[in-house]
Formats: sequence, structure tokens, C-alpha cells
Amino acid sequence: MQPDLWSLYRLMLYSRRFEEAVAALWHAGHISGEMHLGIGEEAIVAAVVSQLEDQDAMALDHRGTPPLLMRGVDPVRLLLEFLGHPDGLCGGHGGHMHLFSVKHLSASSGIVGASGPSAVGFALAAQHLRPGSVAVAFFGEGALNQGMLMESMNLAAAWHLPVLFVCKDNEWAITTKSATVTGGNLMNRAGSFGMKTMAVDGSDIEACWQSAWEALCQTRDNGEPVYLHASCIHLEGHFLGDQLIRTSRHPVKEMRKMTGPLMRSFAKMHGSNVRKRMGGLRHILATIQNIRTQMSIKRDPVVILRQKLHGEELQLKLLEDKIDTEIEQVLEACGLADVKVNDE
Amino acid sequence: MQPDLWSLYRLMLYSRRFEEAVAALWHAGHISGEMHLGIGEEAIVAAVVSQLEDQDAMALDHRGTPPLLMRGVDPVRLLLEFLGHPDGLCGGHGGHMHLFSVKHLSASSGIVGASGPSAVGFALAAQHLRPGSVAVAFFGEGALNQGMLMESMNLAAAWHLPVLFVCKDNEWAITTKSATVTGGNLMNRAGSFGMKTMAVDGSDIEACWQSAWEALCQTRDNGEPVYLHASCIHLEGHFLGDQLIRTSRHPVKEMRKMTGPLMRSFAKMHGSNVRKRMGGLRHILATIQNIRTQMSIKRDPVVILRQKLHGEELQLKLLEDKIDTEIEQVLEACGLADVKVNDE
Amino acid sequence: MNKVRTLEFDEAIDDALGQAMAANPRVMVIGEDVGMIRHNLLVRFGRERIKSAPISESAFVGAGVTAAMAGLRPVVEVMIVDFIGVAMDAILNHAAKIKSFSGGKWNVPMVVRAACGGGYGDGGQHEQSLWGWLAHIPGLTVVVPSTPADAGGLMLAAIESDDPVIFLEHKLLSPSWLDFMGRGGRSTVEFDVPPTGTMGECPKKWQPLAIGKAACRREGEDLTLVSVGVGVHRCLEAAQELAKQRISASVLDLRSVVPLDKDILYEQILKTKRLIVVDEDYQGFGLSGEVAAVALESGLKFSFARVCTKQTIPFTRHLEDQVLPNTQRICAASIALMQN
Amino acid sequence: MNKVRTLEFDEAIDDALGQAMAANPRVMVIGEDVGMIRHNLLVRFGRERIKSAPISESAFVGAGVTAAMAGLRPVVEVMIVDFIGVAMDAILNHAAKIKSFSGGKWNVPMVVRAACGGGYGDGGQHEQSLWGWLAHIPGLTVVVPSTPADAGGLMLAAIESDDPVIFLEHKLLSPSWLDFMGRGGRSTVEFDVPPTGTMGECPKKWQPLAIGKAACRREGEDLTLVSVGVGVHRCLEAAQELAKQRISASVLDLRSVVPLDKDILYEQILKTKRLIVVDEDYQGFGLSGEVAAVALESGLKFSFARVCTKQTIPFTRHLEDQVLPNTQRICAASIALMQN
Ligand SMILES: Cc1ncc(C[n+]2csc(CCOP(=O)(O)OP(=O)(O)O)c2C)c(N)n1
Ligand SMILES: Cc1ncc(C[n+]2csc(CCOP(=O)(O)OP(=O)(O)O)c2C)c(N)n1
Ligand SMILES: [Mg+2]
Ligand SMILES: [Mg+2]
Repeated sequence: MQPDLWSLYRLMLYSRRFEEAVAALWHAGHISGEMHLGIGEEAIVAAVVSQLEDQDAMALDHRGTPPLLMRGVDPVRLLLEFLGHPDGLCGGHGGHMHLFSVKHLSASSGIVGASGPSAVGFALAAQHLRPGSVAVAFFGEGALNQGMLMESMNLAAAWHLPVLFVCKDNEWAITTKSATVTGGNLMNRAGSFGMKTMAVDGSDIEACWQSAWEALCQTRDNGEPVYLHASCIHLEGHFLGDQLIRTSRHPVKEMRKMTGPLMRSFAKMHGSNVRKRMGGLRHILATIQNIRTQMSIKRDPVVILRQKLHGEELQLKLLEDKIDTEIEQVLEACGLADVKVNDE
Repeated sequence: MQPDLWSLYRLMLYSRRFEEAVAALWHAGHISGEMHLGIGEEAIVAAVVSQLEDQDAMALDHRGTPPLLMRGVDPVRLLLEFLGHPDGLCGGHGGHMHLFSVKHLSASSGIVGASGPSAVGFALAAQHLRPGSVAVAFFGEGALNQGMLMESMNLAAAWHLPVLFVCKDNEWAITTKSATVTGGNLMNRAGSFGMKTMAVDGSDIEACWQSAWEALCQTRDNGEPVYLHASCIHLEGHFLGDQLIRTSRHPVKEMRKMTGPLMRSFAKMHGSNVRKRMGGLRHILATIQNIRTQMSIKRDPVVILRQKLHGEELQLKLLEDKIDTEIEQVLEACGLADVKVNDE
Repeated sequence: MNKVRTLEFDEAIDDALGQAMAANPRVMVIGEDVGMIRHNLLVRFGRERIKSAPISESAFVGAGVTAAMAGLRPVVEVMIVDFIGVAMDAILNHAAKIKSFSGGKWNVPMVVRAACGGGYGDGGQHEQSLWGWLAHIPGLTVVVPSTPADAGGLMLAAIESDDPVIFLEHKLLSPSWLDFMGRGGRSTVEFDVPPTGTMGECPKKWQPLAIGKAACRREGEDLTLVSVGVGVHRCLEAAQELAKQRISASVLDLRSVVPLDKDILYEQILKTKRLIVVDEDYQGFGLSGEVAAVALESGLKFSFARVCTKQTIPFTRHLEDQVLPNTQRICAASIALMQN
Repeated sequence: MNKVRTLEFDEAIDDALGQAMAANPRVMVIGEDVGMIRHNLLVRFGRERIKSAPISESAFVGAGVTAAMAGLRPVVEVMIVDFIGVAMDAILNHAAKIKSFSGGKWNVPMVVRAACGGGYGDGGQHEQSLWGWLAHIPGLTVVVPSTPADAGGLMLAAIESDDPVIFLEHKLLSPSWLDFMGRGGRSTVEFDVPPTGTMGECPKKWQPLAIGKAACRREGEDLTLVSVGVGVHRCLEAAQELAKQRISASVLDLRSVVPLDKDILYEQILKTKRLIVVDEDYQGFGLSGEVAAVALESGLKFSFARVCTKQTIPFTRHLEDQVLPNTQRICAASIALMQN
């Protein structure tokens, strides 16, 4: 089987542009609270979601926008939800971490790891009511330290449930390098529950598509869980307004605010010895530096896919313009026609 | 290093006799509630506990009696606790699932899996306050499906904590064959957190002692967690009064009570097809049969060790008489001198 | 007419559950050891619908939530309510909230079934009640029956409910749970089991019993005793004692903690002007406070006392008997309240 | 004399915490992302004492319990109180019970620190208060400060306490949490932040503030408003409004939900004969009910109303503002109560 790269590019770019608009609206103060984007995860999400069938279910984490858009949720209703509008997907009651679509059998949660039990429940219902359907769980690598997700893997294996566990590994959980708080390796961990495991470069849509194809076939045909591990990157950091990203983008301004209290505390009487204090300081600087390095890595799946398609500039331009227009129409339909969305 | 089999036999036999007395007292109605014994686990427990040092800590599950006895808790105060006496180990407030000894840094819990976090906490305190000391977590194989225990393994690995995780695998969790609800294999599961793992026949005290010796050295010297998996058997079933054991011991009497409702339900109108009903019935019969088989297996660690020591009948007799006397003294001290403890 | 027969408390629940399972193939049971604990259902419905789970409450209660959303009607057992701690996120942040989050568009028709309560000496991690605690979370229905007939009817109603229902069965009322956790086949132990709670007449064919309707178990003039579960029977005993001292007590069985039947509460308080809440769950920030607040909000004036569990339940039987609400404490509180 | 300075709410807490850590090497901080969230403490005390955890709340809160038993004084952060669901077993069945189980012989001197509360549009899984819920469990102390000075003093007291303390800091009062979860550096959003709660005078050297003493923030004659956290400031605003209509309201800041300061409560109710509990936590089976019950038990006669959160908190800001207790609702309830 071969993926249709154009339709995948369409899905990914649409999601990207939509989330960019969301980001602008959030920065402009139209959207409240936290906002976690899936920017950087589009390839693995598109690879999986584009191959789902009608009655398949999705259990989503705090980055539910791309999967829902790609699954066909009305973008206007999705955006209205973020805006807290009564016509939003959930009547404005959920917000971006609590997105639910009965029609698409899709449920999100803002609780890290909760997509595990959620997918198991969907798969159990599929086993009884919709044989041949599967459930997908999306989550980050940090979530794999959450007990309920590990329990869910065991449950899916023990009950022979068609769950595809998709780990989007960006190596970070908010400001924590996951490797520093994680023992062993996650492929082994998932595999130890008796599941088949696969790893893929999440910035390479073709590889992702291929892996997702195999994984979904196996899950669907054997009625057994599969674990798919995709490396990726969050180009906008953990969430919008991410302090680390702010600091990495505007080091002088942000560090100035931070430095005074930090240095005063560093120099304060009573506390640990200098070596330990230095260790703390190094940790903070290393974290900021790490984020900077990560951000500068060229692993944007949308850019990479575009390069693959680069011979066909005209078709690309047509598609890109079309998506821009569509996004504009979405904004218009949400009553945001005159909101400038491109100034951060 | 070589174990002193005589002192191990002493520990194991004392624990056995003590718990047999407890069983008799429970049957006689002197002890309320559930009562989970460690009968059958004595080898792995003795192997580990006999090699602990002064400031080491123990996190116990619902079978806390043998480890506490072997650690040196006053048996009179332990038994008084079971009897709900104000002079009991916990003033009669805890009971057999909630045993605590500050002096022995030992804490129990009736919540399956809770010994994991508990041992991690002890080990963290050791790291800060008692370097060179370790914490042991005892739990069953069923507990390894409890999220908090898996989280704890990761935490111990990530934080480089001296925790010895001891899994006493009797293959059962109450009436559930753990294999039927467990994916993969538990050695792999524990190992996937980046811990060293070891497996041992839990009915063989010499092997247990050797494994425990290695495991404890590693944990203590490297300040890293180790997983020790010991197969064992619960000769008294899950807890006293265990319905499965009752049925297996008095099949006619117990099955008579059970059969009527069971057969009526089996034959009831409306429900699943005959194949599924038969499957249910088979499951029940197989469970009872399984327990019978398990019970008849000759894997009693106390008996096996006694056979090893069998050349020295006189010394054995002296020791065994001495222990009987000691247990009698304990009963006496608890005001139970005239309670016949050997009729079930 | 609907014929009657005599059933034990737990038989009644399983019987109603069996009826629901027979009528609707989407109803299933999930939990640890359900293959043995519900063996009568197992041989009728098979292992796919009586589904044994690993000791992974957070996963299988959480799975119950989406299974319910996706069309099943799971009855998820957590053995005893004390174990719900490990699955609390699924209850607090998912089961209870998804209807609200989805703008009312998605329901969670799940029943969480658990044994609860003390009185048999098993210690404080195994004898909690927690109904008032769970009731704090908006979006949950909490049912606590006190008789076999109520238990069966409420189980049926719980299964038919489109929203999550916590169904709590008291161990002293349920012979199989009491044998499992307290008696263990022994004839050498005794428990203060209320006979009318543990065995009673039940309909041959179950009808759902509307959730949220309290039952007045005894009409009195001087004071109103309000309770659920075993507490109701303790109140009835106390009322008999009090009658000897010419104190006439009403006994109200709430049957569900959420929703609270306010109307019947107002009626009784209006009549007796004295209210005592008898609650085996912890005293603070629970049912007793809520009943007080609800009555006060309606503008009623009355005097008030409560007989509840104030602390972690001690293991030793004689302390346990004092810590849990008992007839003596109820009588003493009633007499004291009559004096002011 | 103890010099004073002006600190923000969260600065005050961390400052007091820093003082405690400097004084006692056994005090340590555990939690997700504490390396960044507590970076000022990190550079003073190092990574061994500001310990970053994986997303494994049940394990590290559970570990906190035994770490405390074994001699440390851990301050365990669960980020926001909503996440405590996944760690509830450690709280319900361990932290709260071990002193009792051990016959009073073993203490759990652990602080569980969490941000709480809403008012910034983050939805119902991230804006809960839950203090009244936690308060139901015997064995826990629950602290909810409303000013920087109280917050620092109570943190010190919490650390010094030999028993487990839940320390809740409201996100609207804590600039760093509000920036983290609501503002994200934006100048385009506004929140109804009570200025006197978010910044205030603090002692240079912290003294523990006795837990369990309420503060009367305003003396009035006609009615008593009782609250904690942000609610206290909403009450003070409402009291000012009410004063314009010649209604004189007392405002009582409980500061701790457990223990409840009953004496000052009785005093105020006795004086004003009207009681309104303003509670951002859920209404049912919580703080408002407990306050009502406590007052009734003491034999006081008074009229009562409550302004609380009755449902899952909706995401959209305008509904959220109505669902959380606000000044208008407090005024309306007060005026209604004056009329009967
Ligand atoms: C139970 C729980 N603990 C903590 C949080 C706070 N939190 C939100 S996202 C996040 C990091 C998740 O990391 P990861 O799973 O790798 O996903 P990513 O954000 O990197 O996509 C944390 C700790 C939460 N939402 N739920
Ligand atoms: C969280 C929790 N769930 C369920 C139980 C009930 N329970 C007590 S012991 C047990 C079985 C434990 O099996 P295992 O871990 O293998 O230990 P074993 O009893 O075989 O020694 C169960 C399910 C419990 N105590 N705690
Ligand atoms: Mg991540
Ligand atoms: Mg076992």
C-alpha cells in the first residue's frame, strides 16, 4: 500500500493553519486558559487518523485538535468551542482539553494518561457492538509514567482488545526532559505487556503512514493491541505562552525578569552548599538551552512533506491558497472576519 | 556466602507455627475480619528479611505477619493486635492488614500495590538520612497490574533508589488465575523499567537466600532498585475461610450449597447461548479444580527445608519443641492459655 | 399481579441485574473476581459479559466510562468502596464530568457497584462508607439501599439510568459479602445484622424503583431520624427503644444520597421540628451537613443533632461498635435533643 | 521588631518554604516540573531537595507518606488539586489513616501542595477547589489561605505540623500559577484578581500561623459571610456593596477548612443571626453543609443561605463567572436573607 501524499499534506497543512489561527486568537485574548497545540505532531496523527474507518474510536489527550480536524469534525464548531460559544462542539462547556464528538466516537481528557483507559473502553464496546472496529489512544511519552496508562496496556493485552496505542514522543513533559524521570526504554515497557511494538520517525509522513497501516491492520485483524512509538517535536513548546519558549525566543527580556530573584535566591544565606546550588543553576540553564536546541532542529513534518512534493509548485500553491481561504472562511463563520490572526 | 539453614529454619518454622495458631484463633472466632496468612511464602520472606540491616525498611502487603515476626517484632504484641487488644502492636486500631512498627521501619497496607510507593518513600528517606540502607517492598504477582506499583518501579529506577522489589508469585489473586488477566511476563515488565531482575524458586530457601543476598548487595551498594521474583504457594488459600479452599476440602458439603442456585441460573430462560453458559460453568469448575491441584503440589518451603536438615533428627526435635513452647508462651501471654488452637 | 418471593439482599441485586442482562445484551459486569463472585450470572451469561479484570481499577473503571459512552451498559465492580481511591480520577474527572463537558450531548450510563460499610472488624481501609464523599462530586448519582426489594429495584433503575450511578451495598446486609470478608464460613463469630434488611419480599419481575424517592419507614411526632443503609435499621431499633420512653420518632430512609428527596425531608422536619441524621459515613463535610443545609435553606426552624462516624474506623470490635452509629448513640442523641 | 516587606502570594509561600528548608535539611519538595516551577528554591537547595518527578502522582504522593514517616518533611506538589484524583488512594487510605492505624504511634508530617480554583477559563478538570471534599476524610488538615501573609505563615505551620496537611493556593491569588495556566504572558486577557489577596505585607522572618484560627476580616451586624480563599475577597466586595444598601455584613475568613474555627463562627452567628457560606468548592456535601451543621449542633438559631459552585465548571468565561460564587450572587443572597 502507498499513501496518497497529497491528501495527507492537505490534512496536515489544514491542521497546521487552523492551529496557527488558534494561536493568534489565543494571543489576541479570544481564547481563555491553556492551549496545547499539536503543531509538530501532524504526521503521525494524519498517518493514523486518515486510515481509520467509520466506526473506529479515538481517545485523545490534551492535543486533540489535529486528530479531530483530520477525522472530519466541523472546524467551525471546533473553533467556536475554543471561543466558548454556545454553538461550539460542546456548547462551550468543554474547551480545548475536553472535546467530545459522539458522531466520531472521540473523547478527550486533560488528565495525562486518561486516553489509555478511554481507548480500552472504546475497544471493549467495539468488541461487543462493532466487531472489526478499533480504538486509538494518543498520548505523549510522559504519560507512559502514569499508572492508568500502563494498566490499560495490560488490560488491552489481557482482554485481547483492538487498541492502537500511539505514543507521540517529543522527549518533554512540560519543562521536564522525560528521560530524566523515566527508567528503561518505552518500547520495552510497552512490549513487556505482550503487545507488538513499532517505532517510527514522526516527522516522516511516509514512514508514519506505513507503520500506521501495519499497526492498524494487525490491531483490526487480530483484535490485539499494538504500540506505535513516534518521535516528534512540539514547535510551539508545551502550550501557548510556554515560559521556556518565551525565554528561548526573547532571552534578554524574559531572563531579565527571572534573573534578579534567581540570583538573590542563589546567593541567599542558609541552604545547600555551593556545589548543589550550582547544580540547580546548571539544570535551569540546561533546560532553557535544551529547548533552544530542540526548537532549532529541522523536524517540522509539514515542511519535510512539502519538500517531498516540491516539484509541483503550482499544485502546492493552489492547495495552500485553498487552505488559507478555507481557514479564512472558518474564521468568518465564527464571526472573526476582521481579527488579524497573523500577529503574535 | 552461605546461609545458616538452621537459623532460617527457625525463622520459618516460628512464623509457620505462629500463623497456625492465628488460624486456629481466627477459626475459633477470636480474631475478626479477613485474615491473610503468609503460609507458603516463608522461604522468600526469611531469605530477604534475615539479611536486612538495622536501618533497612519494609513495605508490606496484606501478608505482613511473617516479615514482621522475622524482623523481630514482639510476637505477643503482634498477636494482641490481631485480637484487638489495647496492648497490641497498634493498640488494636490497625488489625492484621495495617501493621506498623516505627522501630522496625515497617508499614503495611491492605491496598494492593501500595507497598510500591511505600518502599519508594522509605528508600528516599534512606537516601537522605540513612545512606547505605535499603527498603524492601513485598507484594504478589496480582499487584503488578496495579498502576501505582508500576509507577513505583519507574520512580525507583529514575531516582536511583535502593528498593528491593520482591514479588511473591503464587499465580493467584484471590480467585483469579493471574495469567488470565496479565499480558506479557512479569520479569520483562519489571526489567523494562531499567532494573536488574532475578527469578527464584520460592520454595527453595537456599536459592532464595542466595538471590536475596545478591539482590540486596546490588541494591545497597549501587543504590539502584532490583526486582526479585519468587514463585510460591499459599497453602491456606487467599485468606482464612477462602471459599475455594473450603470447596476443595469439603467438596460435597460446599458444592451442595452452591449447586442449586448455580444450576437454576444456568438453566434460566433468557441469557446467552448454551456455548457461553457452558464456558462459564467450565470456568468455575476449572477454578476449583485448579486450586485443588495447586494445593496438592508439594512445595511447602518449611517441609522442603526440614527434609534438607533431616539427618539431625534430635536437633530438629529440640528446635521444634522449643518453638512450640515459645508459641504456647505467646498464647499464654495473650491470655489464651486455655484456648485449644489445634482444632480447625 | 406481580408475584412475590423472599430473597436475600445480594440475591435480589443479582437477580435484578440478571433480569437486566437478559433484557439487554449491552449490560455487562466488569471487575476483579467477578467470575467467582457472580458465578450464578457467569453460568447464565458467559465470560464475555461477566468479565474478570486484573487489579487495575483505574484502567477498568476508566474503561467503563467510555464503554458506556460507546453503547454498553457496564456494571463495574470495585469490590469495596474503599478501593475506589485508586480509581478516583475516572470517577471525579471523567464519569461525573463528561455529560457537562460535552454540552449535554454524551451520557455515561455506567453503574459502579461496591460493597461498603463496617461492623465486622476488618479495619479502617475496608469498612468505609464514603457515600457522602462521592456525593460531593456534581454529576454522580449515589444509591444506598436498605432492603432487598429496594436493592433490586434500585439496581434496575441504576442500569437504566443514562448517567453514572454509584451503587453501594452494605456488607452487613449482604450475606455473601459478609461471609467473604467477615465470617469466612465461621459459626464462631456474630454480627449485628438487621434481619429485615438482609432478607425480604421481592417481586418476581423487577420494576425499576425511581431513584431519588425516600421512604418513611416509621411515622413519628417528636423527631425525625434520617439515614441510609444499615443506619436505617439502627434508627428503627432506636425508635422502638425511644417509644418506650414516650418519644415518637419518624424514620426516613433516603435510599439515595444523590438526589436527596427534599420534599419528604421538609415534611417530616416541619412536623417534628427535630432532626437527627444518622450516618455511617464520616461526619464532617458529608451527608449530615448537607441535610442540615438543605433544611435550613428552605427556611425551616428545627433543632439538630447527628450520629455519625467521626474518625478512621478502628479494627478492634468494641471500639468499632462505638465509632459506628449504634442504637445507644441514636437514643442518647434523641433524648438530648428532646430536652432542648 | 520583625521587619515587613511586600510580597506576592506565591512569593510569600516559597519564601516561607525556603526559610523552612534552610532551617531543616529534612524539608524537601517533590513534584512534576518543580525544577522550573520552584527554580528559585532549586538554585538555593539543589536538585536532591527540589526533586523532579515523573507523571506518577500515585507513586510519588504515596512515597511522600512513608518518606514523612521515615523522617523527611516532604512538601509534595500535585500541580493542581484536580490531579489529586489519580493519587487519591495515597491520601484517603494512607496519609489520612496511618496515625490512627498505628495507634497514634506513627505520624505523617507531609504537606500536599496544590493550586486550586477557577476564574480564568480553563475548564472543569483544571479549576476545581475540592477543599470540602478532602475535608471529609478524617485525619487530614486542609488549609486555604487568602492573603500572602497568611499563605506564608500557614505554609510554615503546615511544614511544622506532625500530621498531613493539604495546602491549597488559589490560582487567582498566585501570579505565577495564573500566568502558567491562564495568562501565558498575554496582556490581552483580564482576570478578576483581588488585589489585596495577591500582594501584601509579610514579615521578614516567618512565624508559623496557628492552623485552625479564622480571621474576621470585617465586622458587621446584620449577617455573616463565611468563606475561604478568593471567596473571602468576593465577600469583602459584596459587603461593601451591601453597606451602600445599609446592610452590615461580617466577613469571616476560615483560613483552614479543617480544623474549623467553631468559636468565632458561633460568635458571629450569635451576633448577626444570619449566615451565608460562600464556597467556590461544590455546594453539595461540602463546606457549606458542614458550617450549617456545626452551627445548628451548637443550638444556634439563624437563617441560612449559601453561594457555591453547583455544577461542573463550564469552560466558557461568562458561564464560568456565573457558576463560581461572585459578588452579585452574594449580594442577591444577602438581600434575600435579610427579607426573611
Ligand atoms: C494526572 C496529570 N498530571 C499532571 C498533569 C499536568 N500536565 C499536563 S500535560 C503534562 C505533560 C505531558 O507530557 P507528555 O505526556 O509527554 O505529553 P506532551 O505534552 O509532551 O504532548 C503534564 C504534566 C495533568 N494534566 N494530569
Ligand atoms: C486496590 C485493591 N484492589 C483490590 C483489593 C482486593 N484484594 C485483596 S488481596 C487481592 C489479591 C492480591 O493478589 P496478589 O497481589 O497476587 O497477592 P496474593 O494475595 O496472591 O498474595 C485483591 C484483589 C485490594 N485490597 N486493593
Ligand atoms: Mg511529551
Ligand atoms: Mg498472588
